[in-house]
Amino acid sequence: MENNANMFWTGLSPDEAREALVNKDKSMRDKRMSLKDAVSKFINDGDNVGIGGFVDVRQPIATCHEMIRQGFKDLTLSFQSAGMAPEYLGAAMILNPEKCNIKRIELAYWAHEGFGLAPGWRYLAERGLIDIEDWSNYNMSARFKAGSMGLPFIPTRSPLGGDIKDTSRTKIIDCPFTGRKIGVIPASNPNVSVLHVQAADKFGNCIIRGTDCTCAEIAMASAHTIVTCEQLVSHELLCSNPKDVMIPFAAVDAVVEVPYGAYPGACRRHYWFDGDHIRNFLGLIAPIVKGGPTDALKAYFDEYIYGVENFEGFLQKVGVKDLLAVKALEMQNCERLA
Amino acid sequence: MENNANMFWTGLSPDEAREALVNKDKSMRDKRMSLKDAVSKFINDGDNVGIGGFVDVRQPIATCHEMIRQGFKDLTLSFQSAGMAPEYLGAAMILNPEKCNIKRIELAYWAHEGFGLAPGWRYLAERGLIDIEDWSNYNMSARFKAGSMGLPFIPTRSPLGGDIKDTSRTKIIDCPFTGRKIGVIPASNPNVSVLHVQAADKFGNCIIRGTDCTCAEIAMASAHTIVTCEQLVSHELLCSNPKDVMIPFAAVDAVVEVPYGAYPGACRRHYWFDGDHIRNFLGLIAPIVKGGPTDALKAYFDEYIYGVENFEGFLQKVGVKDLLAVKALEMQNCERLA
Amino acid sequence: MTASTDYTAQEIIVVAGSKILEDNKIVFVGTGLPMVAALLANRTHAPGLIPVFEAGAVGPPLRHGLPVSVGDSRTFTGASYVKGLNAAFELTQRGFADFGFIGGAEVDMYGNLNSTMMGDYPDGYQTPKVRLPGSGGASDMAASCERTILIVPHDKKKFNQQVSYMTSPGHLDGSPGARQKAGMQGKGPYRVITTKGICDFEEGSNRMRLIHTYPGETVESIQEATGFELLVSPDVSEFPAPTVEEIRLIREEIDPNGVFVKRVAK
Amino acid sequence: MTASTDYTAQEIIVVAGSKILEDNKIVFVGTGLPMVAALLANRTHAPGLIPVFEAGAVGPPLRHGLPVSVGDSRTFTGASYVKGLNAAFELTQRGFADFGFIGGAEVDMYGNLNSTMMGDYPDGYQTPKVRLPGSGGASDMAASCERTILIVPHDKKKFNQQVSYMTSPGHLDGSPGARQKAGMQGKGPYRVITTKGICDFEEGSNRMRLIHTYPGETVESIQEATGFELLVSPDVSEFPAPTVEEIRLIREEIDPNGVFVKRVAK
Repeated sequence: MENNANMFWTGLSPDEAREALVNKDKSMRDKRMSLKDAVSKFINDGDNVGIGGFVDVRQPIATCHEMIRQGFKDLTLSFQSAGMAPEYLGAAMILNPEKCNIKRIELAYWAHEGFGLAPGWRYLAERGLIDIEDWSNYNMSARFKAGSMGLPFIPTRSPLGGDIKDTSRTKIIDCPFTGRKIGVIPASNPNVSVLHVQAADKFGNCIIRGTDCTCAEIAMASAHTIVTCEQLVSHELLCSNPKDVMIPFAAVDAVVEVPYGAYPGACRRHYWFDGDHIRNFLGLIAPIVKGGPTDALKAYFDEYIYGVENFEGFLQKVGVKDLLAVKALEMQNCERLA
Repeated sequence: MENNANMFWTGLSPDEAREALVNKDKSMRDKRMSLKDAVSKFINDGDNVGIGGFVDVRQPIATCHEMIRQGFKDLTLSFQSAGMAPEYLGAAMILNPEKCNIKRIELAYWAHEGFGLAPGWRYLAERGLIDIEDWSNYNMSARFKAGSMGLPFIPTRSPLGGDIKDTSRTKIIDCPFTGRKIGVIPASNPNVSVLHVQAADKFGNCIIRGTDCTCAEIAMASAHTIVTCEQLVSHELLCSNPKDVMIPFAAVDAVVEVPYGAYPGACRRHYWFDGDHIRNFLGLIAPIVKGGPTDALKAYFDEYIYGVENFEGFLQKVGVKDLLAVKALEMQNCERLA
Repeated sequence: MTASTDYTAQEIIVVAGSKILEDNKIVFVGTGLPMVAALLANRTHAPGLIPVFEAGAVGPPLRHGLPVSVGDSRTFTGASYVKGLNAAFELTQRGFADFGFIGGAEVDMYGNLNSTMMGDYPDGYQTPKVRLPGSGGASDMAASCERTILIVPHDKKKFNQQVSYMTSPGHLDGSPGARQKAGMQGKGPYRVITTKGICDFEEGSNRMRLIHTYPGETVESIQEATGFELLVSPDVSEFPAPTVEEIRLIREEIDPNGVFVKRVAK
Repeated sequence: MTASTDYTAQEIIVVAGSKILEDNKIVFVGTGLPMVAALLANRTHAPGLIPVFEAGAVGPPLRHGLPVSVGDSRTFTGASYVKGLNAAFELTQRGFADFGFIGGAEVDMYGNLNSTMMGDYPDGYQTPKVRLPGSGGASDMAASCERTILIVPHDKKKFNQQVSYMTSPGHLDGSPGARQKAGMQGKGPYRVITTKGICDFEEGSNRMRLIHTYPGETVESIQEATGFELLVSPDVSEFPAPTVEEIRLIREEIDPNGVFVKRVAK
């Protein structure tokens, strides 16, 4: 609030975002690498990180686990509505703020809808450990969209009337054509975005099933993008109907095949939510908000994140039974022959 | 130019466009009707008509023929780049300005790329018979986009620097966030839009193959939309992959199955251009630009448009040979098993 | 149409919400009880109701079970149109959404909602006493749906003279044309559904006004639970108890696992 | 690499255009000769060239014949990404297009192009002497591609001190930072390919400068055909005649029907 009302850029300014793309190698080349390498290469301390997905749908969970293993400092997280991605990152900060540190969050919503509120959010916010900038889902989506369009701002009616306009960098102007009031909000151009999608080719072309969320806009707005995917397939198959491609290769820097990469969240056509895993995890953080001990949360991190080499190690800990169960649930939502 | 530099709304103002939608029956109901009824019901004298397609791709030719048969007065035509749609409408005005009358054109381009310049355009413009407002392709597309988003304007960098900003209703403002100059252009909300697509269901959900052009934005921006389609299919088939749907039913008012409805232009997966028919038609107008007689053009209209009941009658005049030829050409561009 | 004698506060909210939804209208559905109410309306008097979910689904038949998220796979199967958040909110900003259906943690007499924070605003914005999830799409719906239906549990602490933070603007300060003057679109809050009754907003003053009391409640008991002076409609009436069939639909077909409709006895 | 002795003015334009395009770069391709040049580059030194067409296709392999329109079906088959005009221009405005390749009917010494009208501007804007097709996407490319390559037939009436109408802004008045001051992005015009030679723009003055003369032309013959004073690079050199193989590719494989490359003898 103190400074949100004044204008400043987090991530890249519009001119910097343009220059980043102009100077980038945008060729159609093989971008496959390990998630370890992708996180180490493209996520730097101090970055503004755009997070894809929506609440617990298609969140880049595997990438968040890897970020936690490598540690991060002074990050700004930018998203519309998120669930387990910031919950993991935030819990890592609760346990060890030296190793994992979030400086600021620009968001519309952090909770888990049917699975409950976000204790990590309450902990960080109520203790004043992070800068907060509230927006709405459309505000944040439109900010990424402005960034993806190469515009410094975009008009929207959403911030009119309420308090969001006063606690964010929104400005209310008189429309140059109608004279009526309208909101204008600054573009968001993250340094890097982290996304999970259903399918990609090695060049980074991506297919998304179900909601696109705001993933394409985030990727196009960011200077760099790390994509994890359920299936890495041939360019010919992926682009057999080019209109299915939601993110073009030129917007992507790293492609990593990570099956179940959004688990315990959901990924259309592949798996539904693991509500028990999510609720259990939230239950480990909730007592800490009220001053309780961190032991149980630490044990989870030691077993599931720090105690494994990579996301496949995490999935091994989760076990086949739970993975098959969420797969079976999704097959009921969206029946398909293999 | 005289008044383009001052602000006024053609079609609907943003507030009127909102009210039109609010008061409209947006239910999922059967919208099939004859093209005759659709044109008679939804296109009124004085309307701003948004025209879909791009140059000679997926232009709503069948609808333009029907408009000519019924006559039109004081229309404003709005499009990015168009070819045969305004060429037919403009030629009808050359022949009989009492019956068919265009008042104004807001456009980026009117010609035929590889098939040549547009003599209808030269005739109307050079004689000062219509108001002209020049934009660029992105300007016009973005104006429809702003209209479809419910915004009164949208920023774009395109009009900066050149003369378009001075002959259109563009304004150049200082960006409220960067302080740098940026263009803002007013939304376009046509009274009615006319579009041709590959497939639709009876509710008006539309699938577009190849370029979307700016069709979805035009449909969503307009108060009413007439869709002609190559194939009218069941709702279940059309929406079997909902992500293929580019225009949702609520934006559409009339659905008419018109095979070859963009002929002699092209329609991906169905037929390629009939270059000979296009060039022949342009050749009938070209001499009139230089003051030549209108007989040959009149003969074309009498035979192909006024002399037939509907577009199927036109296709019968064209004949099977030419229709099969353009179909065969497209099968080379885009091979598919039926 | 036997009246149920065994229903919970959340269940009557769902029934009330569903009855307000008109057939063949487009309703932008927020997460939680609004989803259950939209499903109930669809299964009863409004088979032509068209739900829109902010994650992008337009017009799904919702035959695969209750979504637990507005981005849930269950909202997409059979939908007419699926894009992402920008597309859904642009539809709304354009005027396609007849109703928006939203919840909040706190409401004032003009239908302004808070789902951001409890505490000392503006000074304590960065250190809230209780940090709530945030707007999500609620403020977008409030700003751009033609009419909004609000769901707020009835409690003196939640029906306040002034909300801690105005996340989702309603009738603002209630003055005539306040929304228009602020640059907003739409007619704003239309109904408030609480755990005790149903309110509309008085024309002119734009103040919350009781129009229906639930069985077991009175005008007085509801005023007692409200932190501001509630207007009362001259035609105030009792809202009928849900029918046995409505409760069966909710419990057995729509939310059999109690994802949103908790089985706390009334 | 035998030099051709039988090529047309349009053919050498195509060859010159193709040589300027760098491999693995993204080029926004306007209609006409730029399409032929992009195809030739792709078939020769730049197999990794990524064409973008304003109607929406990104990165098509272009193996189904020469498109006659930038919205042609032939631009879509095998593309990596296909949306519509807004998406293509937004990519460009964002900074994805390394080069834009455009034509015009008239150009000035700062690379400002006209494709709107000939006549008395501004007074005669509504009654032009000759009405041209209009900007199409040219002014968008001029405003937002990082660098632009211009194609203009060389003729004293077309290389003018001042263009009738500035459709596609180049270096504007040539003053340092003129584009930035106008709010524009990108470095602006990079090369001008004419029917007589190739120009760049002098650093500092941003004035058009001859760098290559085609066979049969001299600095003098080109200045003679130019309506303003053309600067001449100290390193001005002859552009080699197209090779037999380049001409064969254009005539037999790329544009066998002479859609854009007309068979008028030089």
